[in-house]
Amino acid sequence: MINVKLTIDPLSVTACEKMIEDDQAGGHVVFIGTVRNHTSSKKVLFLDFEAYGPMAEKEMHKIAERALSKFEVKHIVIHHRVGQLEIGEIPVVIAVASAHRKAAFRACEYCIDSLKETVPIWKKEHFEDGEVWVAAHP
Amino acid sequence: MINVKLTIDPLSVTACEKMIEDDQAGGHVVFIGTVRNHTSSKKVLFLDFEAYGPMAEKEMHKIAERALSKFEVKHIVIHHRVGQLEIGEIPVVIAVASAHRKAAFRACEYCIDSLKETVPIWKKEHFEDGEVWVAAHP
Amino acid sequence: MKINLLVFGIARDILGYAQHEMSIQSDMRIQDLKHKLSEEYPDFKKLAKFDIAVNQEYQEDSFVLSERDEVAIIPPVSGG
Amino acid sequence: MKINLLVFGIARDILGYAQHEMSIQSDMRIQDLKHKLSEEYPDFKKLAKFDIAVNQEYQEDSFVLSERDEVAIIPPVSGG
Repeated sequence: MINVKLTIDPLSVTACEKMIEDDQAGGHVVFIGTVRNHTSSKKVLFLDFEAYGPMAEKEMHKIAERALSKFEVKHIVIHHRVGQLEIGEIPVVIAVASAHRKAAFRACEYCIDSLKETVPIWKKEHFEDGEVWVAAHP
Repeated sequence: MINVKLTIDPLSVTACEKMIEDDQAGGHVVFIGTVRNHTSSKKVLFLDFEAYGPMAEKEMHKIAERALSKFEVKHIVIHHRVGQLEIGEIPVVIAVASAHRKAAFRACEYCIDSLKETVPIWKKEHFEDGEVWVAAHP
Repeated sequence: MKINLLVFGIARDILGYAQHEMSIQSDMRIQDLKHKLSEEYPDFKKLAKFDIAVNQEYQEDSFVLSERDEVAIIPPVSGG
Repeated sequence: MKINLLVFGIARDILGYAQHEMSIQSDMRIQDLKHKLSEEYPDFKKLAKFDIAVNQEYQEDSFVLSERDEVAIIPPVSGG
């Protein structure tokens, strides 16, 4: 099962975990990304996430499909939030269920690594003295 | 921060996740073990977990300490349940927070792998036609 | 011919718009579009990179654009 | 001398008790205890392995037991 969502609403980790429940799956690995209060020693006030919505969901789906074919896992949920996020809020949740834990760890890490490489979502960090699009410049 | 618990009460994944919240930590990896409804094609009815309580908590603490020293992570929670568990119930939750996700994945996997090797907890699988101590025999 | 250009993140700050019906020559390849953008807006050269998606799929430099394509400028992504 | 023997999992099924104040010779090593158990209860030889913890710490075969030690028989663990 694959479930992918891009939303402006707060993400529910519990909801993602519920979706992957399966009596045949004994290992569940969940990655939760949260907004940190600093980047390279600069204090972050909040973040803005924007996405190329339809393409972002397509890319998230592709990543989940690739993970399902590469690893022995049963279910993958990838939820990403957009809009303004405060410190401690959750931009991304990835939940993976499999019969055996090693595959779940590999698949979950594969999904978040791939998401950060290919999914058209951008974050802007807001500081006290300015703002910056993350990763835009070398 | 390390938090280790062995308990007869149901585990709360959300409680474990709350414990590792930290404005400086952007990556959270959670492993949730659940009771599967079969092992090698045999239908499992329920499991019994027993532990050498005081030593089990000490070993869980040692594993968390080793993970904190081996990997760049901030917080580790390891909760394990004992007693009778039904299909789908949760015997173990491991939650790890770190500034960067790779360390959180490594540390979380290290903790569950080590737990399954050294922590004195035993599970007995109950089938329709008998029961077996898991891993006891070659 | 015309394409529907969508512009995101820092690319939007550089161009000053989020969406634009752009007139381009027929059979323009992605590499030509990238070159045109970089020449007219040198700030594109300062980016770590930028990709082009056509109709919501990443495409290579050699890909040829067609009339009415939805063409997105994808500066370095930073989700998660 | 006496030790407090704690017995878990399948080891408890083999011995038939969970706890026992056992009289052993002084300076007995863990390997001697393991040998003694395996001789008296051959089912121990069928286990994948079994370890001994003394006062809640795993100890090597060469470890020498002392009066009043809490000695636990640890058959293959299967938590998680």
